[in-house]
Amino acid sequence: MERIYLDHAATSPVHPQVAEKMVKLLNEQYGNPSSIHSFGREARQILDSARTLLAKSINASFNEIIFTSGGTEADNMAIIGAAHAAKDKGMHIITSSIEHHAVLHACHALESEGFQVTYLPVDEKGLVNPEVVRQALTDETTVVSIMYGNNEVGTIQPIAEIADILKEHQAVFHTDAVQAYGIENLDVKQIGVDLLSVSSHKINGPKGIGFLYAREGVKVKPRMHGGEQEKKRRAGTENVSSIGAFAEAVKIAEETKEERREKYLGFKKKFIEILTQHEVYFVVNGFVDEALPHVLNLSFAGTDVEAMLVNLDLSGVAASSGSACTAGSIEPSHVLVAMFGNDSDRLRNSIRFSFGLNNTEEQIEMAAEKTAAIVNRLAKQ
Amino acid sequence: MERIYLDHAATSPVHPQVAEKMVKLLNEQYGNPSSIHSFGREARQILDSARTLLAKSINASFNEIIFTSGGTEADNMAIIGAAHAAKDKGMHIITSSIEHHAVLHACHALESEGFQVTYLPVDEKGLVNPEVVRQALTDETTVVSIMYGNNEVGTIQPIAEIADILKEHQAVFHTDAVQAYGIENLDVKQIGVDLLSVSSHKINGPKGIGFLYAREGVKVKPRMHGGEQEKKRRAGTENVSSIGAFAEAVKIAEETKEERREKYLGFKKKFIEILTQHEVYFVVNGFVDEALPHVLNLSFAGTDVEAMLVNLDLSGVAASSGSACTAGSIEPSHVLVAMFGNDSDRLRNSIRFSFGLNNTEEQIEMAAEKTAAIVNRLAKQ
Amino acid sequence: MSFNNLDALYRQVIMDHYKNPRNKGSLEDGSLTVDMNNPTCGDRIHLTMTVKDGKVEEAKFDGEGCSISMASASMMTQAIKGKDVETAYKMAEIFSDMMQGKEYDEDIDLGDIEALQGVSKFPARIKCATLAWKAMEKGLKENE
Ligand SMILES: Cc1ncc(COP(=O)(O)O)c(C=O)c1O
Ligand SMILES: Cc1ncc(COP(=O)(O)O)c(C=O)c1O
Ligand code: FES
Ligand code: FES
Repeated sequence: MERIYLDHAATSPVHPQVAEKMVKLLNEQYGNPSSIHSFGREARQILDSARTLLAKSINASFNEIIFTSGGTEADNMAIIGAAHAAKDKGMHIITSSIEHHAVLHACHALESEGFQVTYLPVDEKGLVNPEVVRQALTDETTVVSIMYGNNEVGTIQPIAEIADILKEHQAVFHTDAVQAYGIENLDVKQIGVDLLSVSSHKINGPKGIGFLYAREGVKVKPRMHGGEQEKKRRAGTENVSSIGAFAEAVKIAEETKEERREKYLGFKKKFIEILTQHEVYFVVNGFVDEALPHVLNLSFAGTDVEAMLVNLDLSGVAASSGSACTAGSIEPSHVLVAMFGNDSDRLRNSIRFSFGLNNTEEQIEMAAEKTAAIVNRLAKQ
Repeated sequence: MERIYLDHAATSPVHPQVAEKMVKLLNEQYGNPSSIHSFGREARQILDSARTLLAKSINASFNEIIFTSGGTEADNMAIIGAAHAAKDKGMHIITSSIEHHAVLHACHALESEGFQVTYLPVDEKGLVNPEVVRQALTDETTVVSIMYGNNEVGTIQPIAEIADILKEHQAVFHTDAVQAYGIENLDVKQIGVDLLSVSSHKINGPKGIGFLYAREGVKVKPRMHGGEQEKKRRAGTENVSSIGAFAEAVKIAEETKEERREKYLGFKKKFIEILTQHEVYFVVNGFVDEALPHVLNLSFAGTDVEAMLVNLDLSGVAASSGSACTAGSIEPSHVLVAMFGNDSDRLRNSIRFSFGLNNTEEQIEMAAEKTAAIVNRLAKQ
Repeated sequence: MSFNNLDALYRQVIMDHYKNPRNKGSLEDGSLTVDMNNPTCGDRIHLTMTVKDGKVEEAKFDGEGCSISMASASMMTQAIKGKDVETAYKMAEIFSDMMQGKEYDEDIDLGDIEALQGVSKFPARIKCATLAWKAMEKGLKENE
């Protein structure tokens, strides 16, 4: 049975060219970029050119890119690092209630240190209202963190509008762009953020690498102490081969972005069309069009998420109940709770399909057919 | 000109089998271990078997291994995490003055939070006296961190003796075994430590991965917040391919340990013999025999470390002035300062040669000949 | 005096010999010369002695080594100067026993040397302490 992977928002397959780059680097470039001999200088060059490419991809400059071990570390560094750096200016943080756990749990950690955190509500489409951000601001607010595109429902936030509101305020503005990077056009100058998190494994790069964009002049207290890597902002021997491979993934993502946007949006529409043809009753959580192109979250009345996922898995379709980190547990998604409240059926009957590399139109059709059959069987019971 | 890499303590080439394993995993296993579908379950299996193998390598159990992004993160997590977890029992930390910066700077970060840190002296061979540890202990001490084997001079500390002293004390005992792991026989039950740090790239594994051993029951406050990975102790999507490749490196290291120990010790002796033949005046910093077999740190009277390194580099020999993280700077090594004081000539004329994969007897001979020629030329001036 | 203070005193004696070594230097040509190095650390000693009528007349050392090896060399030269060869051998034997933590003959006065007793607890350093003694034995044997 052909397996169909529709969980690219959880993690994505590594692009063959990226794997090739990785193995080339692993075999040929083993110097430590901090070493002054020729092996070290060669490794440093790989770092430098990767950094240049990544900076360019978001219209940032070379020194504004800090490599991390992934999106979680970038989020933690941004939020905790910026909050600690600005402790003398206040201890109030603003975020939304639909952030990834990397952001929410970093905020909880700050709360346990005495910081105050406001978790902004969203509407039933998962949108944060910029006006509500304005109202939540106080003189004590030092960090605002609102994600760019949501990983569970794909909703894109009005980041530029929020940045506008924050222009005159002391608070630094962070956005978790882990799901948006590589599929949305991100220009940090245009959207006006101070900090932006990215993870490689969501864009067909290797796991365990990512970066934090930190605008020149924005203070972030380092959280990893040791060597003087990353201009003393993040210690630890640089992961040269993963960084080089990550850069390769970014290059490919940039080159194919428009084409992939169109393709995934087509997949969404196809999926919906087939379900409709089979008279499946479903509702879209979030938006279809004005959302991350690769994320489609559907609620199927009368079904149960766990039965759905098991049946999909048995028929070879890999989908998810939301963020992978809590997929193992039966707790309802905090994103759906924020959108629909505690009592909605949707908390227990929503499935996320997310598209990516190697998915074909045929796969989408087959997955939709299978989903329709499963829903129609389960919902009838 | 053949280049000879004698800087394996800075970082080491990836073993071809490890690179092969990595590319296989990158190409075939892209699931997220937190996902419940088949892709996720396969990824989970890779994690599980790697964890089993790593645990066995130090006689620990499965749940005592926490994957990190490398040695620096393991050290930071151990020291800051353990200090924060035991804050109600006291705020005093003991470490040595020859630790890696990952430990020392983590301690500085704690100092800036109000913790008190005692940096123990070492003798001129880089040894910490266990009696001095005993004398430094107070009722407020919560963490003691003494490295297993030093990265600059190779000195091995009396860890088991120190563990014995700490048996009756509340303090948890951490050892940075980044340089010792894979070449020394480490049995956490025998040496009696609570926390132990390891990094993959020092043992021919990929960069950007490592682990912290945390004995069952020992409390370490998580520093990476987000998903529930690593039993909620370290958030972030697991770096499956690097972890699998790391396990491969460990397997090879365990199988070849005895043979490599003998080989590297032979290299040391050969190197010394050739220098002696050429009537080079040198002194060993640290020990030859009872030290890490792969580290040889030599002081050449009348030379200057920078001129030495540049000349060695030009003649194809990659060596180092000590830890790679500070190799770019002209600051004298804190390890040599701790051993010889601030005024010793050795601070400015010591070179670390470190041996590893692919080094041959011929390479060592050639490197020693070249070193002899350079020293004899430079020292005459 | 508590055990700890005794330890501290011994450390003081060792540091004193290390910082102000007795008999540092090299004797003129024609004397017994021994070069020995400690294989575990690469440290070395250059020992020169003159023997006349079965007595060690002069002894000087030079070298590059840790505090224990240099202090031990300083004490050793001090101890054997003026003693007859047999006594020097005997002292080396006693010293070796002391380092191995064995019972040793306490009839001969060792003076400062007793300060090194604690070294026996640090296996890595025993070779440091015995280096100078081994050199002395080697030199006297070669002279026989
Ligand atoms: C929106 C978002 N933020 C952060 C993360 C965490 O990134 P990483 O898995 O690289 O730690 C993820 C994915 O897990 C995500 O989807
Ligand atoms: C003793 C020691 N501790 C910690 C580290 C840091 O490990 P990593 O480079 O994996 O962050 C190193 C090497 O850089 C080391 O030699
Ligand atoms: S979001 Fe308003 S009609 Fe769908
Ligand atoms: S360490 Fe070399 S003689 Fe003591």
